[in-house]
Amino acid sequence: MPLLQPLLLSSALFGIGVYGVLSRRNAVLALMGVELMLNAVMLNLVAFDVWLRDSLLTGQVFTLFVIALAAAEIGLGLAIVLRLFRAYGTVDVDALADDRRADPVHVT
Amino acid sequence: MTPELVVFWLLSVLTVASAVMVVSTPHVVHAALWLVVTLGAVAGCFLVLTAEFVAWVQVLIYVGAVVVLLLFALMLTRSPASTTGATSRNRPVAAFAGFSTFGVLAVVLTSGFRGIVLDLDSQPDQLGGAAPPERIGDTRSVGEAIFTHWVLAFEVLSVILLAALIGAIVVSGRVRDRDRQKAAAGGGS
Amino acid sequence: MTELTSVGGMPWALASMIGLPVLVALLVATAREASQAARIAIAGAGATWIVVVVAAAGQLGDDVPQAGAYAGGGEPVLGVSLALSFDALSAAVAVLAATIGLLVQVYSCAYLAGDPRYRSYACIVTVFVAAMNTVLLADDLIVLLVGWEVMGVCSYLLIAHHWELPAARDGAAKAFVMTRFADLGLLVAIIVVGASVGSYRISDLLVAVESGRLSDSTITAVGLLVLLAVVGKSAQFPLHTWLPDAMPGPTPISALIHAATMVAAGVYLVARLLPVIAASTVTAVALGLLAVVTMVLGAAFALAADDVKRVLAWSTVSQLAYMFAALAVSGYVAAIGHLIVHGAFKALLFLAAGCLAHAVGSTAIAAMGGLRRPMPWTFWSTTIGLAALVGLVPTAGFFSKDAVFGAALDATHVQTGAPVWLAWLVLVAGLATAVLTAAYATRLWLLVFFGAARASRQADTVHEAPAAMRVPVAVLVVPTLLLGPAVLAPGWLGAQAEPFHLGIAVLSTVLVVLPGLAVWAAWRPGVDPARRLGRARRVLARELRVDDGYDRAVVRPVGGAARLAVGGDADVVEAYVRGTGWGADRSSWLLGLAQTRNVATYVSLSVVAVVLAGVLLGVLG
Amino acid sequence: MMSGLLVVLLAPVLGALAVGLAGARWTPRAGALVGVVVSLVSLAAVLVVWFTRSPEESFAGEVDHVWIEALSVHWHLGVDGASVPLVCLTAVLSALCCAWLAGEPTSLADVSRGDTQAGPSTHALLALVLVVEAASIGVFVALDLLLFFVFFELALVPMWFVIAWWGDPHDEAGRRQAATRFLLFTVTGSALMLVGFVGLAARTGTLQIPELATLAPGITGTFELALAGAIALGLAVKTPIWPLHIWLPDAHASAPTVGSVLLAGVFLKLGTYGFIRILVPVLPEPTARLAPYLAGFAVVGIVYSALACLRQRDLKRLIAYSSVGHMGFVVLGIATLNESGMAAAIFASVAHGVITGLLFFLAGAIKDRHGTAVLARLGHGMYTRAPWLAVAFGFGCLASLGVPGLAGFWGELLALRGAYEAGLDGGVLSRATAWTVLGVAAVGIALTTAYFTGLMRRLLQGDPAAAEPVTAAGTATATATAVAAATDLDRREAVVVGVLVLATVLLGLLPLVLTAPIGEALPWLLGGGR
Amino acid sequence: MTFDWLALAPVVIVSVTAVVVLLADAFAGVRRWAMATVGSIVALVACGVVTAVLDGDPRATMCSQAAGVGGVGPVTRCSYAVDGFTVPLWWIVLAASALVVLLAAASASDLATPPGELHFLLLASVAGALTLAAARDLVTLVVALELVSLPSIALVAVRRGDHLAARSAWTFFLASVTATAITLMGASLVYGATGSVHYGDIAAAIENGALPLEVLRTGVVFLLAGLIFKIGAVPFHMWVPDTYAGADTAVAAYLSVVSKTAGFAGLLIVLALPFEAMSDTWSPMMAVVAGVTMTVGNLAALRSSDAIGLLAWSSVAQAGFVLAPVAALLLGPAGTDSGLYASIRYLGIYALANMAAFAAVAHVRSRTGRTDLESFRGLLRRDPLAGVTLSFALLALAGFPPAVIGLVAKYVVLRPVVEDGHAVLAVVMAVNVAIGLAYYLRFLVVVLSPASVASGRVLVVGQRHGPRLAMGLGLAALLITSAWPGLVTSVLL
Repeated sequence: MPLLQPLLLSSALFGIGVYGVLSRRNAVLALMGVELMLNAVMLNLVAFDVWLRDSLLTGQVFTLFVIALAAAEIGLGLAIVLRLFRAYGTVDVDALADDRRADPVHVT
Repeated sequence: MTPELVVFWLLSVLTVASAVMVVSTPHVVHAALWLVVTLGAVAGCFLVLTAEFVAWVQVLIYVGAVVVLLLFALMLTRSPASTTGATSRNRPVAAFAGFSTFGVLAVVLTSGFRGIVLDLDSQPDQLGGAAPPERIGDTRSVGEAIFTHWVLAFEVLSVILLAALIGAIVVSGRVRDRDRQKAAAGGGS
Repeated sequence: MTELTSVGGMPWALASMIGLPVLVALLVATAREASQAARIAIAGAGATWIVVVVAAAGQLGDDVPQAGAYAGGGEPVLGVSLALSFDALSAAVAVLAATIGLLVQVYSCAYLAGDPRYRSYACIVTVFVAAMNTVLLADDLIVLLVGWEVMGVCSYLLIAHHWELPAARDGAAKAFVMTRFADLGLLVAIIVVGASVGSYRISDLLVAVESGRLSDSTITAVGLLVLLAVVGKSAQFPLHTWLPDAMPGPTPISALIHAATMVAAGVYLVARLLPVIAASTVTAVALGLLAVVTMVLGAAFALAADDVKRVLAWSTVSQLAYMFAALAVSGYVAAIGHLIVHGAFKALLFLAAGCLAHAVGSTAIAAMGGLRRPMPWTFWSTTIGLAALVGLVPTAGFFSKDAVFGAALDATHVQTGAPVWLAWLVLVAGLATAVLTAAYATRLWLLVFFGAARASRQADTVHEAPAAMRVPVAVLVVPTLLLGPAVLAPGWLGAQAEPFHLGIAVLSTVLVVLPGLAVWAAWRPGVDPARRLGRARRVLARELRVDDGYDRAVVRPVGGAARLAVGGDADVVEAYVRGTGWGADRSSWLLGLAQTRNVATYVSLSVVAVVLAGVLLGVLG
Repeated sequence: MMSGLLVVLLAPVLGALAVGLAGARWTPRAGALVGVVVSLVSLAAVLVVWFTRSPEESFAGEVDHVWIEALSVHWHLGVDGASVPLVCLTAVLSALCCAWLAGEPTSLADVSRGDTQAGPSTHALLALVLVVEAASIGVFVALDLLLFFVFFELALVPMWFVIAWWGDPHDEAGRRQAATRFLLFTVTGSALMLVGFVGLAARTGTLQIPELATLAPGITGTFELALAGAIALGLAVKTPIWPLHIWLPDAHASAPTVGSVLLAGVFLKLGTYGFIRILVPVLPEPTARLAPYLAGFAVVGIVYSALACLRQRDLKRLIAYSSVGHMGFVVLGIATLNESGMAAAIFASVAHGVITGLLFFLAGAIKDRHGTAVLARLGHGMYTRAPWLAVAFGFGCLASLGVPGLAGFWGELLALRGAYEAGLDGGVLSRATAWTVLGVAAVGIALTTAYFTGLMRRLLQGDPAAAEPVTAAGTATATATAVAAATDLDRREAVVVGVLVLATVLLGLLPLVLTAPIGEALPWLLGGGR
Repeated sequence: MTFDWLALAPVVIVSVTAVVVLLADAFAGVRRWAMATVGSIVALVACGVVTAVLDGDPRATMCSQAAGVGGVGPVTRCSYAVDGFTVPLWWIVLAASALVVLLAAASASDLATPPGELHFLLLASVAGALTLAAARDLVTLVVALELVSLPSIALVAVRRGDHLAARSAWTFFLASVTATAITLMGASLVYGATGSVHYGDIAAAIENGALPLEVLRTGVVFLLAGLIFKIGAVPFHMWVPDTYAGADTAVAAYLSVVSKTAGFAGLLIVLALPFEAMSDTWSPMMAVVAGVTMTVGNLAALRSSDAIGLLAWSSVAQAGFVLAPVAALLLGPAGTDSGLYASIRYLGIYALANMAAFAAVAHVRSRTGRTDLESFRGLLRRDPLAGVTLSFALLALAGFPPAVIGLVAKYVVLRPVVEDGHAVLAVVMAVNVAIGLAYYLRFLVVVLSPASVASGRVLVVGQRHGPRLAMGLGLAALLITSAWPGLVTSVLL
């Protein structure tokens, strides 16, 4: 089976993930976009690992680490989302951006 | 047209389709469910690529833990009620970014790895290294690799997970009340 | 530091010619009140006079200069050495300067009696004498330049003595700017000399010229540049317009600076550098032509001027031109002779004019008339002075002017630096000028002293000037009458003097008597003979509008350029500066706007940028 | 270790610390006294160093210690005939500034206290003056490029405060803008200069100016030309050379009296000294290639500034613009790259410091009396109202327009001579260029005479009673202030002015005082380093 | 598999201390802040001792034998090395972290967090920074990067409940994870292209050639994204002011110094070791990034009227200056003059000055509760120590005497740029020095101005000793290094 197959799949997944992160207003959904990007990376890693027959299994190990990282990120991210929700009563990022209370840095 | 290829094709289509749904459906819960599908399909891809252990971990952690977390979050933030799943003003830019990213990666990878065939049955690998007798994606070999070569990263990762846990607690602010009492009791300094 | 090392001779006397007046000036400046200042000033001038005369007595008629150099020990950069040299030429002019200076000091203490600024006046006059002596003694061109410019400054300050009067302010500024502009010529000339000769000593320069070490172009350049300075200092065409406008200054100043010494310094300088001038035909011709034009113009303007001092100023201009003309045809002795004589009688005339002004309260011819009887001293001395100006026998003016004509006549057949046609031109123009001179002198004489007294003033206000003013005038009568033979004395300048030319003498006498008679015939009491000039009078009275020309050609363009410069700073350079500041502020503002607080936009930018980099470096690169 | 130069350098620093920290408790007079004393100490010290020099060394009182070994930066000081006059000038002017501040009208300080009650006080100003003095002296004695740069920058920020806090009390916004513009201009320039220095160090591997001078013949090429360009540009901003002068009039006009004096008398010299000490000896070949342009800009600046002066309405701005012209002569001298020119540059720098310092002190005195420096409001006939003030001012004008026998003349003479010689065979200018430059500069001198004459005619002469034909109100106030402010120099002012007048005459009549040390320095500056 | 515990010691010490502090705090009764502070300081000092021991003898660990790329016989790969790159970066991280710990005490009651959690997160992140400087393969690099990021994200959110903290944390978080994802993609591409993640192997593979070059280049570009994000350079700069605005002052200081240093550690070492041969790919990119970053940061700072915002933008601009020499020759012929060391030196000086400035700001904030520039008016009179420290720090950041050290820093970064003939970049830097001065001066004037405002509500919170100590140390360091700049350059090689 051609190596290109999984690679192109991961490219597509990555692009979709990027779109998701940038386009979603709901913070949680934006997070899902990030997950897609990470999955794309994992596909790449595994594919390369298998192709290279890496004696250190770098790709697969790396993939496992990425999964763990993703879990950690999600945990922290969801905590922040909850904090946001408590602070603003919404998780709509556009709505957050419109709130200008107590923002000393922006003078414009 | 080997069977692996056929399966992989199907999985690829499924992955992409469900991923598109994830980023496009207006219903947040649907998005989460579509994400399950995507992750599952990716796990399938791993299987086809003979990375069994990775595949199982994927199913376990992602489909098991992450998605559940996401669903909880959606519930807690009452997102299902609101239609804030709708995409934002940023959409055109996002579309451009997504497509161009895909384009760059696709072009580069194609030009880099065109025509390379991935053989998934065990022969001595073309790197000439000592080919392990058994299939390479299984638990034992991966475990060996982790705990011999990658132990440092693994340990660091454990610290990360702990930090993320504590961080999550701190961020969600639950500690505050306890801290207040203690601060009141012990004095700030 | 340097110790003054005296080289050759015992030139302390020379040094004191400069140092003494400076010392006196300091004393005057610190004097308690005016009378004390006056005593100091007069005493100082007297002392200076004695020093000069004593030093000069040994020098006149001796052609070996007494030289000395107070060389700044090993002055490495400038190459200036305080070198003095004192020969017959310097001696003659120095005596003149010292004499007039003394007389003027005496005269002034009466003329400016009660003037609040007498002290500064006397001080500056003394400094001027020092500067003049510096010019006369300097053997180093830079030292000479110092004296030269200090004279200019003193002249500026003294013209502006009555600075409440706009005329005085304007005249002073005009004189200073014009002469200083001209002086730049001397400055550059000195630089060229220093670079080509390797020394600033006049003696070295003359040696170099004799030995032909210098290229013709260099000599011509130096000569022309020197001419520029001289033309400015001596108010020769085309820079002649400042001298008449300098007349608002106190009359004694006009006598000292603008008749006898400073303006004559130009003649002295040319005489001093005559080998350089004569070595280049171009220079000589230029000098001659300028002189010719100036002498005629000056005399013509004097004919129409309606102010006593202005008439005298124009006559000074044209008389100086005589001297330059003589020098142009190598009439060295004649020129200097005329310089001395003219200095004497023109100082006399100015001081007398001062007496008139003192009596009448104005120098306008219109205010004069019928002053013969109330002011006999002034009348007679003025008469003698005018006679000398016209060149009547037996006044000194007759002899000195005859010497000038003689020099020109010689130049028509004897081989000199100047071409023959120039000699003829000088001769003819000189005679023509003599005619005009006779005319305006007679006119002045008649209008001031004869005719009816002006009704405007009561007779009792008019009185003869006080003794302190009368005496100097009277004293000046002596040289005006007796100096003639001295000028003819052989070798008094250490050089061959001009012989007496009977033919020329007769011709010139005729040429001056006739116009005198004509003017007298044209005169009726209360009628200005210049009326007869008709239209020409107006033109001459406006002095051919040379000043308007300058105004149009120089003053206004400079004003416009100044406006441009200020505008350029305000609108062009400034604009760039402000533009930069504005741009920075605006871009800062835009960057602030870009901070939308929406992380999605931030990440979008990042991703797009990364992809772009990927395309550029990954795909294409 | 304890070299005299360290005394020269440290005396003002310690003085600044003392005055700055303890000055609040002293009377202004005491603080000023301290300032005068330390300045005179450093003056004495530098003279001692100079006259006890050993003839075979090219630098007197040399100190050389490694400072940053990794970057081969040394703490390297030394003076020669080119720097000693400038150090002395700095010390004298600073001493006079301190003396001037002994009786600075407190009203000004009150007004200039920025926007609130507690304001900058005189002792702080004194401290800043001393800091500026120390920094400038440091520039003049530094023999290490980076050290030079450190001192070069050190004085900028203090000067900002001098202008912005003690400047023109009637125009706060204006003085702030002027100060900021001055700072940003000079900083941009000096940053470019730093680029040049860095390149020089990268190219040669050393920062020591004497060593660089010995390497100079090898330093040629395009890269080096760029370096020379960067350095020249940086120095040109400071000097300033037309058209980079735009910061100067504002800064001088809105600075307090001592600020203007230090700016004109000392600060501008930092730029010219950079040319003399670094550009010419270290980068002779690239500089020779830049020379015609330098000369061109210099003479354009001379004429341009003279023209601008003809139409200035503010006394201090006029003097400031005249500084641009004088600096033009200095740069012209440098651009000729021959002995006359370099001597002209140093001599004219010192002379300009003395004369323009005198003029700014007098302008300050006038401004203190009238509360403004706008000519239209100063009235006429100052000769009668304040005779000695007027006489001194007239003297300053005459000196500034270069009357021979006064300090200003020799610089101009030497500069023109240098330009002429540069046009001869072997010079850096073509014959045509040289003559053109000469002519334009001469025209500039004539124009200078014209505007100074005009200034004296307008300010010193004329009918004291008559006022300018400005607005009726303006006329009234003008005459009012003119009559009201009819006080002559007081003792403090008389002392300061007298010193400078004497210096002007001395330098005019005994140029040897200056030309002797300059003459010793010339061989090194023009390549004797090797 | 070898374990060189000495080399690993700093990371281990910090991590263990983190856990210890966390647990101790949970069971402690009173004086918890003092305990946590002292514990952290002790740990950091201990790390300093170890670093001093390690200084001078490079050592590598976590090595393993395996077949090399292209079948070359078994080669040794090490994931962790302490060498000439690591030690100076460790110095910077440790010193800055110690100051941050002192600062954190300033805003005790301003934080919604008990000291245990706070210091745990802080030390965990520091452990990540230390690891990052020693990581020698991409996996360790990415993991360490995350260890730096995640705790600091949590730290941003610990300000007692205001909206800003939450939004800042979210901004920081999403930007961070996206950048991480891009970096991971880059790492995967590099892995695929070269067949290994170990720096040594990658370099060797690039030497051997015969690689899918465009994949490799794209991989490098993507890989750098996450690191550029950490240093807050364009185009990953926009989160910086928003995040600093919401974070506590001490945390902002941490982000602007320690986590930035960590980012630079990763960036410099990645560019220097595996990818040096590809400098023609990334050198122009770095030049552009550096120039644009310093310009954007400075320009944006011009209008900022808040101390935190001003320092945030200034830290962006300073990142540009640190990056500039990277664009030039990275490992020059003259070892210590190379761009790499120039960057490290500038980084160290910047860290010092910036920490001092933040210390003063934190102090004022804990007194007045304000950070707008006006609240600093007359600081010199009100509070001489804070005033002098802040003024000197600002001058150092601007690169002006008497803060000679700042000027030396500018010289240091200019040197390689000019030496390598990057004329444009050099001029851009020169201009930016001037722009920078414009706003540093604005701040400086307010601080020095004699006018003293009625200083807001005076709330005295937290320990007053922490920030005072921090200011004192920072000022002393700045003064000493200004008098003897050779000190810095000798410590930071």
